[in-house]
Amino acid sequence: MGIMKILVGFIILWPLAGFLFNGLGRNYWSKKVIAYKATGYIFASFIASIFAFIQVQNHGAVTVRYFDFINTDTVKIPFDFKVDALSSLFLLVITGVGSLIHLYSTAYMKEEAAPHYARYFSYLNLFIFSMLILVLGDNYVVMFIGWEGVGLCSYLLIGYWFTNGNYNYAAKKAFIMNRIGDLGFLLAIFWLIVKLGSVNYNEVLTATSLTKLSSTDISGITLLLFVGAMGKSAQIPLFTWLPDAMAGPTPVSALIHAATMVTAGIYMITRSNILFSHSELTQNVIAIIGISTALLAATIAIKQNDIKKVLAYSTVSQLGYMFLGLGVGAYSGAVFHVITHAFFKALLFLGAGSVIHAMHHEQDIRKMGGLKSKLPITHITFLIGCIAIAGVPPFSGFFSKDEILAAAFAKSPIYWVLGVLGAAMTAFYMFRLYTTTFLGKFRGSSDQENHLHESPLAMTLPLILLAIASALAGAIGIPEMMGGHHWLSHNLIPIVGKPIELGLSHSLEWTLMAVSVSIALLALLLAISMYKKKTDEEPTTTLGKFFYHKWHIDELYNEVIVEPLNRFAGFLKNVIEKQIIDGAVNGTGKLVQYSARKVRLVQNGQVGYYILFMVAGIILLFMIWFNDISILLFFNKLTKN
Amino acid sequence: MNIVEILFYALSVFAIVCAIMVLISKNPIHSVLWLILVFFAISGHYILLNAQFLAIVNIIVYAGAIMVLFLFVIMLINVKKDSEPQKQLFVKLIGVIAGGSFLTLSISLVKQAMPLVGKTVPLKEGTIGLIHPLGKALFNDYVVPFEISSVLFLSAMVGAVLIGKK
Amino acid sequence: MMLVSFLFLPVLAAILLLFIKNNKTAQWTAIFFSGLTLLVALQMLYTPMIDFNITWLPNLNTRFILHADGLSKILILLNAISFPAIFMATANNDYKNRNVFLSLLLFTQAGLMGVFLAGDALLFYFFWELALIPVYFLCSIWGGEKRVAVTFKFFIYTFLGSLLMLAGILFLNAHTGDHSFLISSFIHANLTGGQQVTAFALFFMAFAIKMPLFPLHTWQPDAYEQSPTAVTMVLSAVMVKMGLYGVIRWLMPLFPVAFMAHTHVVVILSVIGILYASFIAIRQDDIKRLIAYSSIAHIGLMNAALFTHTQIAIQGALIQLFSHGINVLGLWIVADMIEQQTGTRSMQQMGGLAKKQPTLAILLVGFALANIALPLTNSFAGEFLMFTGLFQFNPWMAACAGVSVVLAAIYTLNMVQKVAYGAISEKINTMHSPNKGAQAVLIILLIIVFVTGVYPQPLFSLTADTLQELFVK
Amino acid sequence: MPIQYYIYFCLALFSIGVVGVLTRRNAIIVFMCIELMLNAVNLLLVAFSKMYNGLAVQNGVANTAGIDAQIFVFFIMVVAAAEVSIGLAIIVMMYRNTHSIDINFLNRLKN
Amino acid sequence: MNAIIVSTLLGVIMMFCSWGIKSQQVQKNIALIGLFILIIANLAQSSGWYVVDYDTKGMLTYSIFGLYANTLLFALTFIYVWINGEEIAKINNTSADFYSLFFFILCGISVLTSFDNLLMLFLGIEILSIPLYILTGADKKNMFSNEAALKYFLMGSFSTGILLLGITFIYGATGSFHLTAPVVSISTGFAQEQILLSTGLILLFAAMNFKVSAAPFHFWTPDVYDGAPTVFTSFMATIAKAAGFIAFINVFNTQYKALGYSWTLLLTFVILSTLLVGNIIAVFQRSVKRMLAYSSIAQAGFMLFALYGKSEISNESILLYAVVYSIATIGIFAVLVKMKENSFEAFNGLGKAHPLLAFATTVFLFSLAGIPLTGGFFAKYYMLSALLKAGAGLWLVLVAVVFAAISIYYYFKIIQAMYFTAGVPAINPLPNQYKYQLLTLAILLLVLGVFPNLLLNYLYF
Repeated sequence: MGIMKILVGFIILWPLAGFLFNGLGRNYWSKKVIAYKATGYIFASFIASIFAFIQVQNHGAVTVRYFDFINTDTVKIPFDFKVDALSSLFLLVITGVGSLIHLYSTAYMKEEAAPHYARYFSYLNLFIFSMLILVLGDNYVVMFIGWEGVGLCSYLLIGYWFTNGNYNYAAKKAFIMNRIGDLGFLLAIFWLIVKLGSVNYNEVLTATSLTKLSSTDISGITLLLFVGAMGKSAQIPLFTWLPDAMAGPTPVSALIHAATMVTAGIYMITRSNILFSHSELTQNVIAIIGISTALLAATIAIKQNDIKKVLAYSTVSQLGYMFLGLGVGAYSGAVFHVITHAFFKALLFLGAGSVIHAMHHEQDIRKMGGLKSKLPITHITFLIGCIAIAGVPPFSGFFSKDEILAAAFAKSPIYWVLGVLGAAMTAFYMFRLYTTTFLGKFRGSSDQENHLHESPLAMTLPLILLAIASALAGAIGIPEMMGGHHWLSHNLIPIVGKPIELGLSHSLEWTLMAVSVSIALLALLLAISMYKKKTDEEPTTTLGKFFYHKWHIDELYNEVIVEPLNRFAGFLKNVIEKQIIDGAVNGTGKLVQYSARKVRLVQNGQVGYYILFMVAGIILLFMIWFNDISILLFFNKLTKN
Repeated sequence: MNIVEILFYALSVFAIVCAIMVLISKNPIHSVLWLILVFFAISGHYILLNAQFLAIVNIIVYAGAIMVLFLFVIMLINVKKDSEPQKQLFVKLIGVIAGGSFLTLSISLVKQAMPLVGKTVPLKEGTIGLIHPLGKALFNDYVVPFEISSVLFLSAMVGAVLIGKK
Repeated sequence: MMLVSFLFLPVLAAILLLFIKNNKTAQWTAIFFSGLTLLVALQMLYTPMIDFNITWLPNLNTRFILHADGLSKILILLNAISFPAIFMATANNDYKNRNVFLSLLLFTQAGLMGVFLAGDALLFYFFWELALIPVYFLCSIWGGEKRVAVTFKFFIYTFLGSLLMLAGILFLNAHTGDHSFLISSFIHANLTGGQQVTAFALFFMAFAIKMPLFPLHTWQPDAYEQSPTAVTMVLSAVMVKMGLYGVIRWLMPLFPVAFMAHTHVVVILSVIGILYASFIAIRQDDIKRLIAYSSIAHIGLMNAALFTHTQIAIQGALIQLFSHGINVLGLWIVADMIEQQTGTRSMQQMGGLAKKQPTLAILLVGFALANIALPLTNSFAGEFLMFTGLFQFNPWMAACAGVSVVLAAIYTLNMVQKVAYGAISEKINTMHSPNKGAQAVLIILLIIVFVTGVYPQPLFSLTADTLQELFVK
Repeated sequence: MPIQYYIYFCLALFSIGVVGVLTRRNAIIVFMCIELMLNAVNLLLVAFSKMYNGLAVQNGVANTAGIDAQIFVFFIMVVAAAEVSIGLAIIVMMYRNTHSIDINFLNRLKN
Repeated sequence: MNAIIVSTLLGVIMMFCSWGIKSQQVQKNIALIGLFILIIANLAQSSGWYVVDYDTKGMLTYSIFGLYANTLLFALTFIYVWINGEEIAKINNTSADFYSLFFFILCGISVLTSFDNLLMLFLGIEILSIPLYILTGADKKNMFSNEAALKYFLMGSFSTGILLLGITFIYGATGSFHLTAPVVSISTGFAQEQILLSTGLILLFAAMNFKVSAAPFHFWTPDVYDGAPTVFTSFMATIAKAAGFIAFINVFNTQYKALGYSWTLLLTFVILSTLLVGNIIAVFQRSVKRMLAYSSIAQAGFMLFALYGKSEISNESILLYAVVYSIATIGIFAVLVKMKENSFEAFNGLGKAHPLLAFATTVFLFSLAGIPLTGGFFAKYYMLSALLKAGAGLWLVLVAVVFAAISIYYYFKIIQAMYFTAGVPAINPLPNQYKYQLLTLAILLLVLGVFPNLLLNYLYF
């Protein structure tokens, strides 16, 4: 307990310290200091994470409490952190990949002026900090704190080059889409508090609490949680922000897509698996949305020409896989894919960054080609990444993807078929990207060609390390069928329970595996052969255009949601507010003035009339006196009604 | 029907006719004269009611002083017969309707007033209208208002002077 | 006696200021006295308060009672923080007759203090008006070009509301056992259900106009836009809290039956208001109007929370009273600094603040984040609890109101984007180095934002007794 | 003589006065009509006075009952005289300035 | 009795002053001293010291309320003369004549606060009215003044006729002019037993409404207030009107029972129409003086609320209201007197040119509008409270409140002109002393706005 308190403190506070240090001192430190401190803090956090991990391995899960966040008569939300198998694993990935990305960034962002450099690193540190809070939190509220925190950081980082309007737009879009998801998450939390009076994992995620919830409750809560996950992990329909998030510096993309942010949704669902397992409905929804997202994004990725866009859609697609895994109950498979994906996607993004760096911020792959010789390290590492993501054994992607596909098959063969299709497309577009970028002839300007150079060590070192990890990470989850031990799923038993028996024979599994791998390989080879010589020009077929334009989803959203809402808001502002509500208020004033203008004419200056009115008044008084009973009755009726 | 009652009716009709004449005569001087006749009729009523003091005062004050004052003023400012433009007909009509409805209203009220049923006014009888009891009452019970009414005259005097001064 | 000093100090300063013609001296006098008030307020947090209770008008049976519980304290603290902050932040603004300006502001402060302290209905009404009248002059003299008409509308609108409340007070007074105005005897007035509803309606109108609650809000954006920003700050940071305070202090205990009977109506109205204001905020180009509508939305949420009558939501609302004040104060100060230096409020003409004035931009972003209740900013805890209570009350309401979380993000980020980001616009380029005092204030406020955001517990403990009072009985 | 007859008669005179006030434009005549109204009231008061006196005499209570009304009439006359003096003074003053006593022209002050 | 005698004597003295003493200042000072003596004399009677201890044979009866009302009205007159003395002198060279008229009016007021007989009511009203007709027409060369005087006179005489007819009917029904409550059972209006009494009371009610300018008998008010010299308008709208109200209450506090349920209805009708007419028409006025005339109608509507209550609180409220309203109105008219024209524009920029004067004006207007911290608030408050305690419906309070909000509209137009509109105020030069006098009034209102008790406690000594 004691040591863990210190460790968790270290893990969390180092990035925070980095944020404050760089954020507040942005005008004072040199770039060198900034870089060292920022990277160093994350690295220190990584070291602490390793110790924490070992501690958990040796002594089991620990909850650490610092103070009460909210402590009232009705609800208690402590600022608790839980270090267990799941979170410690995520800690390693986040801080590990994170520190590599920091290291990479020190070189990548060299051209920035010192204050902005500091700003960049402070955001980055804050990002890590938020993500750590997210995974460490021992209740949903603390998780939500991190959850929103990463949303904020993504906003800040995507809009890092704030003078560019489009980038800001992308940043805003990311934040708002996330917020929509967050709303779902929040509602789920409210629901939990209202029903259970607590949001602590150890009180919510227990069998007793399940008895207090009706099936509607569970479905509702899990669906809302899933909405949260949708936003953060870019699932249909909230995925459009992620490709746009490419507006940020490339290392940021790597951070968002690999180590942090998008994995939050998977983490959360895995964390709450007890609830999710109890709702058939939610699971189906998750699986369907997951696989649809996987396919949708893959089709779009095939037609993109921006190196980062391809990778971005690939991320969306891979996330879809993970959700498929979650939907079919393969929680450890999903986590496994998160980890392997973290490695190879970080690798790919950083590799892409290296390419872009070399190409002087040229991102269109049609203007690249033949970079193999110019950027050897980048090339090799990138290739490893591509192979890993394509699911070619024995690289890491193969194992994780296969685990999900096997579980999907067990649930429904259709999932599997679609999953394999997606895997094939993944292999295709990744190698389309690889081929167009690294093979063939250089297609850029001569000026760019002259300046092509391999990136400095600070950038290549992370590439190399990540490439090694991408290649070997599969080792933590080699299935027993292959003679492995599947350390990961064993490790996660306390959180997700024993893996479900799939009920598939070994031979069937082998067959499935073989089929998927061979289809992926076919697609891979097809891509290489197709793009060895030529590049994609503007698509001509209808379908091609449709994919190229990302299924027109942005336009669709714009037409169906954004514009009508905008018009609605305009209607409220200009018609309802100005004319009806304010009009009623001003109208009352005008009415008084109008009646003043009219009534005063009675006072016409003629004594004769005045006396006439007086006589009439007297007669009126008499009338009232005669009819007092009926008037009284009338009033009584009025007041009664 | 005895003579007193005949006198009552005659005076009443006379007074009302004269009053109407006050309204309809074009010449203001004629109006004044008609009004004086009304006052005389009313004084006649006072005498019928044996309120001799008031009858005399009425003639002296109203017919004698006040109406003469009116005549004076009319002559002073020399209002010609036709100098008063007539009000529009409908204004007159409304005036008559208003007055008429006031009359019918109050008469109908009086008709329904139960306590008045059977009450009569003794004519030619009673001593309270004579100077002696009135004087006694005035200087015993009513001395305070009597004195206070002097204030009224004072203020009227001051006022008349204030306004009348050039 | 300490409670009296909250009234005494501002009034003393206000009177003193009338005789200080020198701008600088006036400024420092105001800051000094309001700072003193703040010190007393801070001291108060840790001291049990003794009621101040003397007779006032014996034949009306009304007493001069000042009473402070957690609710009062938190609002007094907000009030005490706001004024020195406002004085500091607007020190460089060019107000003619500054001493009168400051004096009137201090009168307003005294009025507000009185509202939050009064334990007697008539006294409450008195202070309620006293807070309003100086504002009428402040806005009409020092406001924007349409100031007279707009302020007049504002004044007549709120005055009508408070007159209705006066009618309610009279009505209650006629029904109390001892014909007094004490809250306690009001609570024990023998009212039938129908009478409760009537009196409730009368009080509520006043509060709803003050908050303001949709659809009685149209005075507010205009007034905020046209007022001098120092006054806008007072209005939106502290004054709108009067309505919410009234709901907690008066409506809830006085008319339990009527209150419970109307929870749904009011909550629905509030939720409509939240969404309505949020939508309109999205379309605003004027930065002050944007903040105004955003404020309507936030206040609507607080009101909805109060009317759920769930302990959890009211707890949230209690601390949100404070947090919202701080946030909105920060936003106004930033908006004011921009307006003062660029002479425009149109966000279309802004942009590039982050490049020109990075510190200011950071502060703006900080308050913007607090405005959208990002976790670890002060609004989060409050809004979280309020939404929870709302959910408990009715999940659909919570869901509808929850949409405002997204909408808030949209309009707030729109504002940040238009003001801070992008290329440096012509107007922003004219900005020179910012007012150091204002920046210091902003930094302090931002620190409060984050400290109470990370550790809101002190605020919870401060208001615990009010909650006890409301729910344990 | 039944008291009602007096009341009807006096009300008729009073109403004629009212009609006069309403229909005439000459300020002096209007004023005269007001005097007519006062006279009607006077007569009515005297009639009531006699009525109460008669009742008292019948009951043998006191023979000065009803005298207060006659005193009242006396005061009304007094006041009327004072009023007339003021009224005529005002009319004359008016005439001096405008050379008219038509009340229809009294309409500078309106609305 | 003291007050009546002393005021008459003083009136006579003033009358002769115009002969011997030519200095306006001295005349004013004599008037002030006279008023002071009058107040002392009245107070002396309150504490049981009489000039003449005469049996009034039931004509007058002295209550603490009546005597205290006397004192207050005398004090208001004192304030009025103190402030407006110079202006009065400007109307005519013989201000002593006016002072003597004031004293006669005060005599009438003393009658009206203590009458116990309808004859005294009649006399009192006449003593009050006749000097007012004269004051209205005091500016002899001014056509407006003439017109106002004639209008006032004609309508006033007509209403006297109505009043007398009412009194006659009451006499016919009861056989007495005394104000003892008629022995009647409360019933609905049309009980044949008391038709005559009720008819008389309704006519009396109408006539009294005329005196206090309540709708629909208010028509004279705007024209007369507008046409009369401003100083005298000030007097008419305040002291004379307050006396009318006290007389009104005196009559109907004992007699209203004869009207049964109709009483409430009649009163409600009159109040509502008064509030409506006064407030609504005032909104559209372009002349401040005329606006104030309408506003005084509106204020009368408020004062009529006191007739609802039959309790001590209604006495308290009418006194407080009358005093506060009078102070404020005297003040605002005193400012208006110094303006070169009556339009709202004349006030433009006054806040800058004469801050103290503008401040005082603001307080007066606030008080008229009933804004807290000025006496006007408690005045309105007492009225509404009396209303509720008399068992009237809450809706009536709400209507009153809405009209009070409307009244803000026209009162604040002056404040807007003074402070928020730039310009040069069209104001005659005014001595500093004048400003301080007005400031004193304003402070008085502020004090009453916090401690209305100061005024009311004396009712219970």
